[in-house]
Amino acid sequence: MKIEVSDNPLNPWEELQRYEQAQIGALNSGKVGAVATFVGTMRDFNEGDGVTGMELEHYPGMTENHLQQLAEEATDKWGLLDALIIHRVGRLLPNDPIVLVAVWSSHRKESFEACRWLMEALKSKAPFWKKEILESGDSRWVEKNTAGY
Amino acid sequence: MKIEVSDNPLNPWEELQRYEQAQIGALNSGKVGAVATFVGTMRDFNEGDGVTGMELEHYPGMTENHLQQLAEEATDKWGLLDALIIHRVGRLLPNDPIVLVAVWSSHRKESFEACRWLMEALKSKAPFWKKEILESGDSRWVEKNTAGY
Amino acid sequence: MTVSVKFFASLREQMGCDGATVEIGEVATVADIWLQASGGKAMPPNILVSINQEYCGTNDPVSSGDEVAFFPPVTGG
Amino acid sequence: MTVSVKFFASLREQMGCDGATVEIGEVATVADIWLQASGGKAMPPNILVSINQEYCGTNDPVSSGDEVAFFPPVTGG
Repeated sequence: MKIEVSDNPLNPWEELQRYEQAQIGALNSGKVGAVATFVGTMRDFNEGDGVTGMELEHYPGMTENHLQQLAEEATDKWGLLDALIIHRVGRLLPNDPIVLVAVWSSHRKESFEACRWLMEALKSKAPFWKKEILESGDSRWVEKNTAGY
Repeated sequence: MKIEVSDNPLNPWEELQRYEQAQIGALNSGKVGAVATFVGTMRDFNEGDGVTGMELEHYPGMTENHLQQLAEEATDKWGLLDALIIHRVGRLLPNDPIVLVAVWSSHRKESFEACRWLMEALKSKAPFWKKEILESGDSRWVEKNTAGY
Repeated sequence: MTVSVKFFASLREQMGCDGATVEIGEVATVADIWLQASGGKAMPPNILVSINQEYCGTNDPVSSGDEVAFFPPVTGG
Repeated sequence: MTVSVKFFASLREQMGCDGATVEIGEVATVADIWLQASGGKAMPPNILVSINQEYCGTNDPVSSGDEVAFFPPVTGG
């Protein structure tokens, strides 16, 4: 299991490749039948306005611990073989990946449900905050995430 | 949109990287907010038996056309920005990726639902057949896919 | 009329061949094609059938030049 | 007792600082800490609070040395 909050650019496919290589003993055991992943990326629009950039803030320590708790809860609940969460903070531009959630499981049902649950839990509970820079030059804090079910 | 049935080894993360590069105009437009992917991999067990290899057969022409229809149906239904399906045929070993389904969308709800629907539709309708080679040396056709919801 | 027949997977192995060319009268259904191609065998339950690579029913009519396929439940993904 | 207070995101900007050290009597709740750290401001609705980096309620008791954080609804992912 790996949890990372980073201000480095995130390439989700390279991270997945690298993580599977690093975990090759566990993930190459013949038990994995399903890998579900989700990547959230930055759009250039929100609530009818053009968005040119974003600042992502977090609560160092609490954020990582909370993500770790969520990953452990999902692992227990769905019997996952492994889980990976990487979340960007700092300055982002449109099209930049913001978050990667990946889960490894023996069965596809469990992988889909766990991946989606992790994303919703992350969005509703993990301490991150987005500030949008608008085309007008103004900036605004995003006030609330929309529900995803 | 890309549909591929191939007997070449499948590295899903490299395929995703390559596809996003190739589609950079469409997928770098600021409209993508969510990428949901699913990778099915070969386990070394099934129905209580050890499995050492697999032969995957398909119906050339019909399989590709059917996958294309499914991808178009999902695109219409969930307003997807893009979709990618790659499926292995031929001889596989445990841990080999069998299938990659990826969808790009503005919103995460649509991406999760479309990706999962595509996998279930593929498993219940697309003409592929698996033959398992068992530890005993015997082989057997898989008779039925299990439901995934 | 002439119809091209294909068998896949376990059905291909049971039939001992991956296909055949069937000569049949001008009015025929998928079930008629099966009977002739299989030499009168009963059609297995749960069999899937297609005409020209689109799923169809066993009572659907077949036209000259059609490709008719018979195969077991699919198990991909 | 001494309690460390943190503010995040829009709340940090509204308060004009990212944290403070609060001296308060031995019995105090999160709400008491807020009142002292904010100089008596009303607590915004929907505010989230944590003690030592775990979510808690505004009436939960605080101990000496605790880290108490106040922040708006989260918007990651």
